[in-house]
Amino acid sequence: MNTTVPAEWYLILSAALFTLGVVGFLIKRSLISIFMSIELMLNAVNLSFVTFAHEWHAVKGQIFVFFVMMVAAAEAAVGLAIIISIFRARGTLTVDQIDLMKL
Amino acid sequence: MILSLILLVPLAGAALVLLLPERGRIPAWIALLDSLFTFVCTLHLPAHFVSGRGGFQFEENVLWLSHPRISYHLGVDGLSLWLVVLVGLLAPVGVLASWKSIQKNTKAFYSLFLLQQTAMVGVFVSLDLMLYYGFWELSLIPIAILTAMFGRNLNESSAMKAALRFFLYTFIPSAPLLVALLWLYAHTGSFDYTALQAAIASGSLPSWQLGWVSVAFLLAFAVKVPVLGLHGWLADTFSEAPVAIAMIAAGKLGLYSLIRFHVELFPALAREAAPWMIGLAVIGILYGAMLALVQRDFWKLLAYATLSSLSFCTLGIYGFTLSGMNGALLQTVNEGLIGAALFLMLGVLFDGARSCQIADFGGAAHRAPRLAALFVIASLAMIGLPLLNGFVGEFLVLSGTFTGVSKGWATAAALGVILSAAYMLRLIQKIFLGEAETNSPRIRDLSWQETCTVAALAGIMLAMGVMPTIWISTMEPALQSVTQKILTVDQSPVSTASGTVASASTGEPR
Amino acid sequence: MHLVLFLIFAIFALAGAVNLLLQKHPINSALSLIVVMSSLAVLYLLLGAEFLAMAQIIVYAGAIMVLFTFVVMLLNEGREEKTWGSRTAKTLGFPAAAVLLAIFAATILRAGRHYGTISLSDGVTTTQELSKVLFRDLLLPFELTSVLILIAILGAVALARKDNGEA
Amino acid sequence: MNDPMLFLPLIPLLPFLGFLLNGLLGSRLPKALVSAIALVFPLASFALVARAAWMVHAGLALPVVEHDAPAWIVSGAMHIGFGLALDQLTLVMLLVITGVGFLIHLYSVGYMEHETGYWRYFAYLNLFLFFMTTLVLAANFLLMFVGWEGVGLASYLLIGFYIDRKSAGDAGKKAFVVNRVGDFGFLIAIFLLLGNFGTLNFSEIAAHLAAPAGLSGGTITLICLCLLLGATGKSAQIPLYIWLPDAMEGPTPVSALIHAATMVTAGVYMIARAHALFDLSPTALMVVAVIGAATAFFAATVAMVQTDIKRVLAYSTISQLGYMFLACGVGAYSAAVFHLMTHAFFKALLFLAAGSVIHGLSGEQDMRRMGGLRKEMPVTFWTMTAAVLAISGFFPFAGFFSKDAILAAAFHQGAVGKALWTVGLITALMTSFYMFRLWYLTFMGKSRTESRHAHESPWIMLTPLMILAALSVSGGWVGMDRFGAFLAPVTGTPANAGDAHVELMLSVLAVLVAAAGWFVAHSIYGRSGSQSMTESLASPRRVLENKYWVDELYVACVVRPIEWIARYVLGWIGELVLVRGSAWLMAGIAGLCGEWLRRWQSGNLRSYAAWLAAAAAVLLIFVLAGTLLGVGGFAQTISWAVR
Amino acid sequence: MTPDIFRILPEVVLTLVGVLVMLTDASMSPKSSRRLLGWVAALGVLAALAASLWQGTLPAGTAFYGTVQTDAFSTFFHVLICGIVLVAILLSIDTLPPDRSPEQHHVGEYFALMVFGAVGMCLLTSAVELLVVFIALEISSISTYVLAGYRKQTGKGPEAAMKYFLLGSFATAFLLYGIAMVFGATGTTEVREIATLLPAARSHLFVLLAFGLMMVGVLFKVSAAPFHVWTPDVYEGAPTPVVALMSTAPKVAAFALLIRLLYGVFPLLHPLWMPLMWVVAAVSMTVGNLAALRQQNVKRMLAYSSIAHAGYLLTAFTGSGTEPIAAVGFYTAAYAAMNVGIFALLSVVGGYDERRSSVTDYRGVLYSSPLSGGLMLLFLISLIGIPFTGGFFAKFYSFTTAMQGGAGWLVLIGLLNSGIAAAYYLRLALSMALPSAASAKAQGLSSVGAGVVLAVGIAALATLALGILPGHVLDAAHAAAQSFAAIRGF
Repeated sequence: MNTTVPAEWYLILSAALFTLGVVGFLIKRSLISIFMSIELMLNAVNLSFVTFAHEWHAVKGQIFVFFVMMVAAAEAAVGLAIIISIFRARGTLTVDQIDLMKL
Repeated sequence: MILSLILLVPLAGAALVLLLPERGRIPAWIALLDSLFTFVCTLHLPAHFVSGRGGFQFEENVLWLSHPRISYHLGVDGLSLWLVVLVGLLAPVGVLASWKSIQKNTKAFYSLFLLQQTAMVGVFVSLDLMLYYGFWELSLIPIAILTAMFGRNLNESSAMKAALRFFLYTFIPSAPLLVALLWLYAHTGSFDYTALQAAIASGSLPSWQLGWVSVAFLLAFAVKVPVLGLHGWLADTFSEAPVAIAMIAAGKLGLYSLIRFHVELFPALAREAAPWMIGLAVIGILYGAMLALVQRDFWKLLAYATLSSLSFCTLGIYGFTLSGMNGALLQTVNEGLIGAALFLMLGVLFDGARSCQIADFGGAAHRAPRLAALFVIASLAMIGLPLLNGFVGEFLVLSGTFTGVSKGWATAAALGVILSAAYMLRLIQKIFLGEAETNSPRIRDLSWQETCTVAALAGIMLAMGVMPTIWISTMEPALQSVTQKILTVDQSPVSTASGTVASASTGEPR
Repeated sequence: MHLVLFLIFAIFALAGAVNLLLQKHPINSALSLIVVMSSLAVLYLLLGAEFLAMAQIIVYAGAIMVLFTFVVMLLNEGREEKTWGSRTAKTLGFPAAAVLLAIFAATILRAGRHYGTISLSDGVTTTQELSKVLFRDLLLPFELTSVLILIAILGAVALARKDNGEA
Repeated sequence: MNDPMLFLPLIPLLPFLGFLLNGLLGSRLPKALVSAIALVFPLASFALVARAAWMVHAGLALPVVEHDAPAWIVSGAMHIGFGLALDQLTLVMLLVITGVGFLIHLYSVGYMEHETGYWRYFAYLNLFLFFMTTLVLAANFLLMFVGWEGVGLASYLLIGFYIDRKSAGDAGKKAFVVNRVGDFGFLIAIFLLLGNFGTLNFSEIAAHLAAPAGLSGGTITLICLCLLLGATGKSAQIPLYIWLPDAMEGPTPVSALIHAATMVTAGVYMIARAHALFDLSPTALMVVAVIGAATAFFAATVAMVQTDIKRVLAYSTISQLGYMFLACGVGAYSAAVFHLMTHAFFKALLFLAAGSVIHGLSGEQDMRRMGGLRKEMPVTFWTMTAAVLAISGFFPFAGFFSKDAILAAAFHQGAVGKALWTVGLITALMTSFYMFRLWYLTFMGKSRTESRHAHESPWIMLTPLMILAALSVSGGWVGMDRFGAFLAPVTGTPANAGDAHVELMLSVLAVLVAAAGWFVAHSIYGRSGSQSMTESLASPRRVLENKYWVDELYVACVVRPIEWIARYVLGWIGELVLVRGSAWLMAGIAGLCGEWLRRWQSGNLRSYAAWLAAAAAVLLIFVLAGTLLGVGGFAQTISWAVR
Repeated sequence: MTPDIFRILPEVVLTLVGVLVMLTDASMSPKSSRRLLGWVAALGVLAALAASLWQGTLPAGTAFYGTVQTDAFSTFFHVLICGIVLVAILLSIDTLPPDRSPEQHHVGEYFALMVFGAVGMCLLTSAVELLVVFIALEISSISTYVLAGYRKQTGKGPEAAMKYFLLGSFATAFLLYGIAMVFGATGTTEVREIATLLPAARSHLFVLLAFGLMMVGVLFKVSAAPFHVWTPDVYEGAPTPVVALMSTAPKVAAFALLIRLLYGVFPLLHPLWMPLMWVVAAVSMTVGNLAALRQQNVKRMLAYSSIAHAGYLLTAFTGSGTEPIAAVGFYTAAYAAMNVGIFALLSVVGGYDERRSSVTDYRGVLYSSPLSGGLMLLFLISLIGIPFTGGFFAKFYSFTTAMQGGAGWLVLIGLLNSGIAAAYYLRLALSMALPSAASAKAQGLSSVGAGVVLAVGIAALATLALGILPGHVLDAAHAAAQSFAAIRGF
């Protein structure tokens, strides 16, 4: 039993996850959760890459994903460091309370 | 090379002022010597100017940038000749006028002052429109900064507001000007004055847009003059700016540009704008004069008086008669001289009494007889007493307008002559005559430098009033060619000028 | 078979993502994200990206998410409070997100006809193929990541180190 | 015809030199030297004029016109030079100006001796001579205008001579501004002339007029009326006479010279000079005559009740100038000039004598505090008497001949002329009345001065008085006929040739009227200076004392409205609302937009993300929908995208 | 053939310098002064600058299997970026808090991050493979995120870093999605291959989508409205010397990337992106300038100003041919000179601790420290766009280009905007010029240190030189533009 799935389904899934990431950024109140939403968006993009890599039989797409993972790791290190430092400075991670600079 | 020299000497002076220490009067002396030297250099121009020849003289043309093509193209003709000399003359006058009133931060003052001079001369001698625009904009900065730094009033924010207002009023309209310049460049590939003139005259440019281009030019210059309605900056600048700056802020640059870059560059379109400009000018004459009549503050009075007398220039320019043009240009120079003298003397009064309210003065003639005498002479020149320069300019403008443009407008404009006497004499009377007021004892007379300066200015006023031909004969060929262009436009069938003005250029008396 | 697997894990991924949004506690969100990532790893497998599936589990679900949970624990951040700092996020953000999704979906559905279908028998990209490209054609970016990671370390040190007391 | 030996330019330039010397250096020179400078230059000028007169008498043909004068304003086709011309009219004027002028300079040396601005005074006086001689010597209208404005300036400076007196300053300003109104008319006339003739030279305009020019009568009338406006300003006629009474704020010799003898006659001179134009416009002439008669009558009524000695003389001057205008209006230009000349003598004398009185009384000007000065000031009294008789028109004093000539000329001008003549005659009656009133109040009766010892003036002041008295007596003996004949080349021969019988009748009538005036004055003021008639005529008297409230009328109708418009209409609506307001509005709008845009910057990260997402959405819509739907003219892209 | 390593020589040098700085830092005793590190870094960047210049003499070519390409274009931007980083480092040497103060930590990391960041920015301008682009962008971004949060003791520093980081990552996700789409459409991520394959792409809709998504990412980086929201907050929170760097260098790199994308990847979409740039430029200018109008905080004001300048820069893209590339190149240079200069002086006069932050705090600066005040005036004048300064010429050239492309209305909007902009720049300038008794003695330029003097001097000279004799830089910018013409037949 060898059913097939149209590539666009994968792409739709990717788009949906991406949009969910966007929504997450908008609705989450904790900085960490917002950061996770961004990771979700990156993951969504990765899915697209892999799908396209499959479609084109091009390895580059997969390698791109590999690099995205590395970048995500680096970002995670820095981002979490920033979150720690902001927690130290302000004692909270609630994004709505971190609006010292405005207008 | 002489023109470059005139441009560079003040610049070098400014640099020198900045480099040398601010000890004693060093900056002032440098500025004085430098500006005197510049003045001598500018005198070279009329001395070697070939009067009858058309076109530009003392030309310098070096390619500055190849892409976009901008040249360092300088030159003077009869139109700009005396304005350059005027700027050269007003610089030492300005330095002397500041001699006593500017005691602190002289380095900043004199370096910016000299920079301003470079910019102004640059405006008059540039024949590349981009270069011209550069100097035009550059001339705004020192005025604004000096107004803020050395504003007269003790109230800080008013000086800043005046500076801001001056800057924005003149800077924002120069935005469309630059757009227009760029548009011209985009369509002709050149910023050169003569090339552009030829291109516009050939009629190959899209006319609808060209109309807007000329409007942009007109607007930018009209603000700088200022023409009625666009004079919102004038009173504030006059009230706040230091004397040496206020005396050069109005008139010259705008009027020169109107002739050179509006009338001469867009004869056909200037022709269409003429009825409006004439109307504004005449109303401006009366409007300014009437407002001057009721001012309580002498700087404001001077501002409105200036608006009124500058409107004479506008009237002369847009009448397109040779006499009117001659008169307008002469009046531009006059205004510079008279304004400088009046500013200097009012500055002395202001510094003495720390007030610009006319009511605070009275009987100053006793304490300051020289000041009073010279002030009266300058005022008489301003109100157009014959044998002084103001009369010649006004007479030429009015006669040109009357015989060549419209009797009605000219008559209305001539009413300004009555009003001008009224407001200037009122000023004289309130300040110098009558019993002494509380502030008067603090007024001092002119120092010897100031006396010499104003006396020299008065001498020039007299000379220009008695022998205006010296000036007119050098101006006339250039202006003749301008009016000729207008005439050519008139004869071509495309002209859509309205009826009242169409008869203008033919109305010149035989 | 492929369809079933796809559907199962796609639904897993979506459910995880939605759960991520709905959970109030960051730790739950982190766990949901791990579910998404793991599901994606399976989908990668379905797409023939063997190596990536492994990397996804190890790097993402393993390393990065551990880091996240660690930080959550470290900062001891509790449940999210319901704050209403941003009305814009609702009034402007949700419609925008909806529009984005609509655009993506519409584009993909319309463009999808130029793309084929995917089945299990499409074969697998071997690690060998991958490394050939990675270490030859893309040598430079690979080397660059060292700089990137160096920066990340530096940044983490600069930002997260406590300075009080010691020099 | 260019005789270089006349040295015409020197006539104005010498006083100018005096002005420069005294004006620049006077404050540091000793008084004697200042006086010397002040006297020498006018005297030299007078000598030159006298020499020219002698040469004319010896047979020099007039006019002498300088053709190679230096250019002044040259622009395009317009060429205006500093050309001077000497003809009979000018010669008469010059003689009067420099002659009387010199005498008054002389008088001033004594009168102004104790004033602080001594040097300044003489500088101004010399400046006045410079401009006045320029005015009459000018060969074109514009140069004449130079003198015209210039004398106004000198007048302004001299009226305001007492600089710490506010009223003096006000009076000077008023004089200048009112004169400017007249100058405005003159200027317009000049433009009209320039526009229609292309030249401003008298001779060329006259030549144009002689030839059958295509000029409409309306234009000529317009030019004449504009000139007339100028003349009414300078010569203090209705409606612009209001400045002259106030001008008495100046030192008395100034009033004598400028505001009686010379400057105020400039209008008459100008009309006589431009008679070729006026002759072509009966309407204009009529206006001139009516204005003249009305002014003469009107001013005389006011003069009857004034108590200030100088104001009486001021209104008298206005009245006499009215006579001259009347003469011009009826075409008797030579009579006008004749009266101008005699008037210069006796009115200068009157003022100087009044000055002597004021001097003697240490500055008192109110006639009610004078009286009985006959004995203390005999010379002044006798010279004044001569002048009073002359102005009243008694035979054989100078005023009789000239006034008689004017009235006769008016009488011969038809019905309107008769009416004018009647007005003139009544005015003569009043003139006689108020002059004798003055005479009685000042010199007769008992002294009403308050324990001040009046004294006669020094000889340096009395000498000019005596010379002028002699001229006032004899000035008219030259006779109208001979005078008219002398001026005929300039002004033309008067049209009237009335028979001698009527002439005689008129003369006798005039003298009788003058005598009647004396009688009335005598009956009222002759007996110990009583003022019995005052109460009975209280109400008309109040009207007259307030000078018909004309000043107030002008203030209410002209000055206040202008100020009101300037302050409220222009100042508030124009400046504040339109000019300032528009700038404020634009700045305000920009500022508000800025504030609104800054609201985006709420500081909230989620909001920012929302903005970003929205912006991304808009951008994607722009790119995709724009391309697909063809919005925005992406035609090329469409054809490529929707393959 | 040139060895591949030469094609990335500046980056190599920079990396080595960064490592050297880290090692030196580690080997120094904790108590000793860290100024030395700054000088090491500065010299290293100078070496990289020299290397870039040397690269300019090489014939154009690619390396590392077509992932990087050096030509006049990359050289221009390399030199520019190295210059900016050099000035920023010089500036930081003296304006960072003095040694052994409680605030002073991680100086070694600070300079190393600057140098490493430069690696990313430089590479961004020479990358012709979207993967390299992505990584270079991340290198530059992450280093900037960290630097923005460098003042972690204050409340604002970490907040700035957080906002910048999260929003930046958010935008990067869009960019990445765009790359994925373009990969999906063409099957490759190499710039030139994409450009050639584009007409025959599998799905043109994906191309459009890719284009849009990538634009979101790049426009965010250049802080063009409406993607600008992060800018004011981040500028306000970041240390002033860092703002000097991050308002210029990453932006320059981002503009290089924008050029690469528009002219290298999507030249085919020119009819589409030109109106897009038109709109974005107009919105950026207007939003930036209007919002700055009433702004009192100087750094925020200048942040809005940088948004407006992004608008002026984008205006150039409405031109035709390769002229816009030259215009943008020139503009970035001038913009960098004046912006680095003004922020350098802000960090001197305003102080690292921001003693002066609002416009009114700057009253009387011209009197208390004439040199700093005067130079600030110069930079402000340049920002206004007064002739004979770099700012004017840049704007002029950008607008000329737009005008020749037929975008007259945009030019009008732009110039009217620069009129509005004059109001707030001048407010600061005049505020400094107002005589004020209350003004405390400001930190003088010369008393701070040689590094700052050098930094400000370079910026001032560059600003003037670009205004008076812009010929050389203009030629270089043209050469840069030509290297694009060589690729695509413009």
